Amino acid sequence: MLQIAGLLLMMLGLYGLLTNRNVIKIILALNILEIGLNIFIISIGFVRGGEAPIFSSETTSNALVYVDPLPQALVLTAIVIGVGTTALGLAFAKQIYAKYHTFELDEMGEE
Amino acid sequence: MNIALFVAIPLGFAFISILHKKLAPILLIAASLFIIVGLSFVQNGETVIGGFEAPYGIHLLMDSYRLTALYIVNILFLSVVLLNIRKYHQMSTVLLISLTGLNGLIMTGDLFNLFVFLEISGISAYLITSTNKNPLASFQYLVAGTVGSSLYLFGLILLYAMFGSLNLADLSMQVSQLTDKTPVLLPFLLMFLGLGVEVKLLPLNSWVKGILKDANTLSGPMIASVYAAAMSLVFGRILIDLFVFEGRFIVIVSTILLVSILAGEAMAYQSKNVKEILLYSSVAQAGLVVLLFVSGLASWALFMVMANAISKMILFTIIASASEENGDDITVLQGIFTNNKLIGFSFTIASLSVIGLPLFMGFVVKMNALNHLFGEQMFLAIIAILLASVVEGIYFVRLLLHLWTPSETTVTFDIRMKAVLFALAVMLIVFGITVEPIESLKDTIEIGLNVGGTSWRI
Amino acid sequence: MKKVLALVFVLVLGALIMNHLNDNNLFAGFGDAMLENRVSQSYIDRDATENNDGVVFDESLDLESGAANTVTAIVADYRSFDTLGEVTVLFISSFGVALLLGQSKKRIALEFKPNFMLKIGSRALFAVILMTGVFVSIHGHLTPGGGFPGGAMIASSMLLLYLADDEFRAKMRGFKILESVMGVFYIILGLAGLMITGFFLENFLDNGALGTLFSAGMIPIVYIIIGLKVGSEISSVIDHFLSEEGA
Amino acid sequence: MANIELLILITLSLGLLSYVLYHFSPRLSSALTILGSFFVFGSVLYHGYIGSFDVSSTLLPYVSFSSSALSIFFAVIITFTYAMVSLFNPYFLKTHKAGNVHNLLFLSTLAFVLGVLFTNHFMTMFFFFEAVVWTSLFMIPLKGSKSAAIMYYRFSAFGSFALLGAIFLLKANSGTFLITESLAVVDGAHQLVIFILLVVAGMAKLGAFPFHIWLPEVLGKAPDHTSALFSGGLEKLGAFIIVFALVRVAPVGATFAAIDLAWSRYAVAILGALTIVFGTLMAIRQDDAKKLLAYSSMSNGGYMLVAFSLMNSISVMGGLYHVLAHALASVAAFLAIAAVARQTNTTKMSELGGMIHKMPITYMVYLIAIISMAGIPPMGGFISKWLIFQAVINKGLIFVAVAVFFGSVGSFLYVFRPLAALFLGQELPQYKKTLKEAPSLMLLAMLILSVLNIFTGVFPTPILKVINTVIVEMGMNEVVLTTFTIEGFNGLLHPGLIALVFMVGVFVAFVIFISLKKSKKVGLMDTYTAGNFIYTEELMHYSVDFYAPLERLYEKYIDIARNVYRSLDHKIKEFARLIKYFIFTYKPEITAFWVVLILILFLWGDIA
Repeated sequence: MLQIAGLLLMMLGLYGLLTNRNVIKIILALNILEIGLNIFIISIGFVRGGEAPIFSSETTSNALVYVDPLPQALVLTAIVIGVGTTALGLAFAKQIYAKYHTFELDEMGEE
Repeated sequence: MNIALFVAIPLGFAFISILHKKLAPILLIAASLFIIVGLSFVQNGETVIGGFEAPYGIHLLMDSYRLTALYIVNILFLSVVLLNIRKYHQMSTVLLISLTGLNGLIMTGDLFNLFVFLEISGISAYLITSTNKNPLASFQYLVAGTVGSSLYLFGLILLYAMFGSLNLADLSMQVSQLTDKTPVLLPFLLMFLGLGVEVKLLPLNSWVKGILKDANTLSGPMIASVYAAAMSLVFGRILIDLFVFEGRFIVIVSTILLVSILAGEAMAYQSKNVKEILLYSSVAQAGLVVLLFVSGLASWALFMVMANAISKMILFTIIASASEENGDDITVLQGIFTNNKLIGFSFTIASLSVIGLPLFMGFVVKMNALNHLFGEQMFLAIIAILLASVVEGIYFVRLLLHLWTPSETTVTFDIRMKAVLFALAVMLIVFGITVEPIESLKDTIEIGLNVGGTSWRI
Repeated sequence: MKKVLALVFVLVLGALIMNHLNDNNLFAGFGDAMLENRVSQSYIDRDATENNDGVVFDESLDLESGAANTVTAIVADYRSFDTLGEVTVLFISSFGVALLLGQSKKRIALEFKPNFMLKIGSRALFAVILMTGVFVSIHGHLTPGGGFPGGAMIASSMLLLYLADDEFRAKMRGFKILESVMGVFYIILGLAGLMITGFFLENFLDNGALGTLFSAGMIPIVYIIIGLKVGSEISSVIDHFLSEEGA
Repeated sequence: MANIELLILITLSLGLLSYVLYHFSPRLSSALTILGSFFVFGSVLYHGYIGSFDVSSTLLPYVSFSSSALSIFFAVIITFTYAMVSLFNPYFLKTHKAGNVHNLLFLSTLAFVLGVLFTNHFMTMFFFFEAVVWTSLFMIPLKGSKSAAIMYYRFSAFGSFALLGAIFLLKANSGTFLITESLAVVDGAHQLVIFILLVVAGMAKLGAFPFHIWLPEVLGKAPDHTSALFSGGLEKLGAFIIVFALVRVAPVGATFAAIDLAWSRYAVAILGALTIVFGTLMAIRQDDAKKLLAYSSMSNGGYMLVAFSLMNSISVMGGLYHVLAHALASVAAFLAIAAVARQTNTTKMSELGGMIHKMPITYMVYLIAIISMAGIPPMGGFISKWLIFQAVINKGLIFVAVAVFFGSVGSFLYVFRPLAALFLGQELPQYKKTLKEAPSLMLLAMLILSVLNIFTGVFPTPILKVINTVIVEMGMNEVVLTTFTIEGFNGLLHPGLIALVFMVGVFVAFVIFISLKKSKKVGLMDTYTAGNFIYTEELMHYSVDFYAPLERLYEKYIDIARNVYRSLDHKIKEFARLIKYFIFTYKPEITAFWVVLILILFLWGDIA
C-alpha cells in the first residue's frame, strides 16, 4: 500500500541519515526522506474509486468522486522546495570538497 | 496598509536586486525601512490573500502579538543590516529574501504556508551562514533544518488528514472540541520536534555550535538574535494557539525543555571561548522562552524573546567584531573594554539583562514570569529558572571581569556599531525602568490571543 | 553493528507510526479519505466563496476559479501565495548556488568535442523540448503539468544546448534578466490584484468557460511567468554546477 | 538628612562626583568619600536616635521606605564601618588599579546598603541587594584577583536567587511584597520552604557553613582596607536576612520537645555550631593574617546564627550585640593589618614580625580588637558571647554549647598568633628603615574603634537598651537591665566590675613584667642546627606551621565543603562535556538519531 511505501521510504531516508557519513549520500538520504514524505502526503488524499481531480470531457461534473486535490498541490510545492534545498546542499557539498578534497566527513579532520 | 506588502515589497525588491549589484544594498535598506514605517499603519485583523476566505485560502493575520514580533524582528534586522551592509553587500538579495521569509513566517495563519516561509527563511539562513566560510557547518545546518521542516510537514499533513484543514484558527477550534485528544499528540510532537530544530532546543540543535562558533558580525547576530527571535515567536504562537499537552507528550516536552535550560547553562559554564559561552547560553534561553510559552505566559515569553534578542544582538556583534583577528578565547579578549567604554557599557548591560538583574528589561520579564509561575505553583519551572539565573550570573561575571580587566589589547570598534549598540542597550534600560509600556502592551496582546491550546504545569 | 542497530531503530519507528495511525480513529485509512470533511471538496465544487449550480466541463462560466485542473486551481489560485513562496525558494536557491559557486568564470571542460551531428541534433531536439515545455506551462490549467514541470523542461532544453555548444555560456547572462523580470511580473500581478480587487494575488481577470484554453483568468499568465522563471533559474543552477572548481 | 531617599541619592551622586573628581585630584576624591561616609553615618545616627527619619519617597519610582529599630541598628553599625574605613581611602590610592572606580563603588555600596536596610518592599530589597552585590563585586578585583570576585558572586548569586524564591513564595502566600505584612502571615504549605530559602540566603551572605568558601577568598584577596568593609559591613547584611528568617518568621515545622525548639531552628543552630567549629579550625591553619581574620569572621557569623536560632530575648540580644561587637573588632583588626600591609605589601605572617617597634599604636589597636574577638573581658565581644552562652546553656543544647565553647577556646589559639607573628618578636631587617607608624587619619579611625571596643565591653547597657527596643519591636520581651548590670538566666552580669578586675589583673601583670629581668634579644633568623647549613631559614621562623601537631588531627576533614563544591563544579563541567560530546559535533546524523529516539519513546506507550 502506498502509505506503507511512503513511510518505508521515509524510514529509509532516516536510516541513510543515521548511517552515512558521506556528504553526497546524506543529500541523497534527505531526498529519499522527502520523496517518502511526498508519497505519504499523496496517499492521504486518495479516495477509493476516485478520479483525478481534473475536469475533462470524460469527467465533466463535480458530482463525481474525485481524489483529494489539495495534497497533490501541496506535494507540488514540497517537491520544488526539495529541489531548492537539494541544489543548495549540493553547492555546499562542492564547497566542502573544494576545502577538504573529500566528501567523507570522517576524513575531514574536524572534531 | 495591506500587510501582504510586508512580504511582497522585499520579495519584489529581491527580484530586482539581482539586476544591479550597486542598487541591491539600497533596495535592502529601503525595504527594511518601508516595513518598519509601514508597521505603524497596520490594522489588526485578517488579510486575505487571493480573495478566498479562510479556511479555503491563505490569510495573513495581524494582532498585537504579531505586530510586536514584527517590530522586534524588523528593527533588529535593520540594525544588523546597517552595521554590515558595507562589508557583506553581496548578501543583499539573500537578506531581502530572509526579510520576506521572516515577515511571512510571523504573519501567516496557514500551517502549510508557514512551512513554505520556514523553508524560505531557512534557506536564506543557510546562505547567511555561508559567510562564516565554514561550509561543513552550513551543510550541517541545512541537513538539520531540512529534517526539521520535513518533520513539521509530516505533522501538519497528519493534522490535515484528521481535520481536513490547514488553517491555524480552524484547526485550533477543531482540536479544542475534541474530547479525546490523544490522536493529535503525534502530529504535535512531530511539529514540536521540527520547529525545535529551528528554535535550537537541546537534542536537536547540533548545528548551533558549528554556526555560531565561527559567526561573524552578520551571521552571529542574525542567527542568534533575529532568527532566534522570529523562530521562537512563531513557535510560541503555534504552541499557544494550537497545541494541547497531555500524557506522554508533557513528559517528553518538559524533559526536552528542562534539559535544554540546565544543560545549556552547564555548557556555557564550562566553555572557555566567548562565542561558545554565548551560544550555549542562547540554547538555554531558547528553552526558557519555550518553557514560558508552554506554561501559557505568552506575553511575558514575547517580552523575554525581545529582551534576549536585543541582548544577544549586542553580545554577538561585539564579540564577533572583537574576535575577527585574534579569535575568541576568553584570555585573548581580556581588556577589550579598557579603551572602549561605550562598547563595554552596552555589553555589560546586555549581559546583566540576560541574567535578569534589576534596572534592565530582562529583570522585569523574569520577575513577572516568576510571579505568575509561583501563582500557578509550577515549581519545577521555577527551580529551573532560578538555577539558570545563578549559573548565568557566574559565567557572565567571569566574562565581564575578564573583558574589563585592563590590558594591552587594543581593539577598535566601528563608530556606527558603537552608536547602534548603545541605542539598543539604552532600550534595555528604558524598558527595565518604565514598566508602563510593557504592561499596557501586555494587556492588548492578551486580548488578541485566542488561546486555543492549553497550557500545563511543569 | 551500528548499521543493524540503525535499521532496527527505523523499522521499529516505522512500525510504531503505522500502528499508531491505524489505532487513530481520526486518521482515515488508505483510500477512505472523506473529502466532504475537508476543505478540498470546496475546491472541487468551486464554492469556497460563492455558491454555484455545480461545475460542468466546458459549460460553467466565471467560476470562482476557472481552471479545469483542480490541482492547478489550488496551486495558482486558491493557494497561490504558497506558489509565490515556492518560486521564492527556487529563486533564492538558484541565487545561493550562484553565490556559493560563482567565483569561477570558466566552464567545466567536457571530455568530448561536440561534433556537427551533435550540434544540429541537439538544436532540433532543443526546439521540440522547448515547445513541449512552453505547451505544458500554458496548458497548466487544463491538463496535468504547469509552470514548474514546464520550466524544468525549458531548463533541460538549455542543458542540451549547453552540452552541445561551447560558446553557449556567454548567452546565459540573459537568463538573469529574464528571471528578475518574471519575478517582478509576478509581484506586479499580485499588486495589481491588490489594487483592483483589494486582495493580494487575487485573480482580477475573466475566468471564462471551464476547460477552454483562454480561461481561468490569471492562471495561464502566472504559469507562463513561472515557467520562464523556473526555466531560467534551473538553467543558471546548471550553469553554475558546470563551472570549474576554484580558480 | 532625614529623608532616606535623598540620603541614598546624595550618596550615589557623591560617588559619581568622586569618580569624576579623581581625574583631577585623587586626594580630593578620596576626601569626598570620607565626607560622604561621615555625612551618611551622622545622618543615620542622629535621625535614628531621635527617631526622625522621613521615609517618604517622591523621586525614585517603585521604591518605598520605612524605618524600624532593627534597620536603624544595622544601619548605624554598617555606616559607621564605612566611615571608619573611608578614613583609610586616601592612603590606598596607589594600591588600586583604578582608584576612581573604587571611590565610586565605595559610596555606591553604601547607598545601596541603606536601600536594603530601609525598604519595606521585598522587590526593592532584592533590587538593592543585587546592586550591593554587583557594586561590591567589582571592588574585589581592584587588587588583581578575579577568581575571588567570581567566587564571591557564586555564593552571592545563590543567596540572592534563594532570597528571590523566598520573596515570590511569600508573595504567593500573602499576596503582597510588603515585608512586614508578608512575613506576618507565613503559614500554609510553603512555610518550611520559605524558611529554608530565607535562611540559605542569609547564610550565603553571612558566609556560614556550608556557604563559607567565598569568605576567606574575598577577605583575603580584596584590597586590604576593603576587607574590613566586607567583614564589618557587607557580611552583616546576611545577619540582617537571618534575623528575618529566624526572628520575624514564626517557628515552622515540628517542635523538638526535649529542648522546646522547632526542629528547623535546631538545624540552623547546628549549622551555626558547625560554622563556629570549621571557622575556628580553618583559622588556626592560616598563614595569611587576613585569611585568618576571615575565618574568624566566619566563626563569629556562626555565633550570630546560633543566637538568632534560639528565639529568646537573651539570645537575640546576644546576637544583635555580637553583630555590633564583631563589626567593631573585625574592622579594627582588618584595618590594623591593612596599616601594616600598606607598608610591607604582604599579609603573610611568616614574612612579617616586630612591627611593634615602629607601629606601637597599631599594635595596641590590634590587641584590643583580638581580645574582643576572642570574647575576653573587658571588650564588647565578651558581653555578646556571655549572653549567647547563657541562652545556649539555658536551652540545654549540648552540641551547640560544646561548639560555642570550642570556638572561644580556639579563638585564643588563632588570634594571638598574628599578634605574635606580626607585631611581636624582632624587627625584620628589610623593613627596618622604611617602616613608620600609620598616618594620622588611619590612626584616628583605629583609635576610635579601639575606644568603642573597650566601651562596649565596660559599659554596654546604653547600647543594650537600644537593642531592647529592637527586641520589643520584634515582639519579644525585653531583657532586664539596670545601669550597670544585665540579667541573664542564671545571674547578673556586671561588665564594669569585670573590667575593673581585669584592669587590676593587667596592672599586676605589668608590674611583674617591669620588675623582672628583660629577656635577651636574638636575631629573628638566628637559627642553628647541628652541623647543617640552613638553606631556607624562613621555614625556621617560629610562626611557620605553628600549630602543626593540632592541624594534623583534622587536616583531612577540614576541606570537606570546599571539596564538595569542587566536585560539584567538576560534575557540572563533566555533564556539559558529555552533552557537548554527544550532540555538538559535526555529525549530521545526531539530529536524526534524537528525532528517531524521541519518536520511538513517545510511540512506545501505544503498545506498552
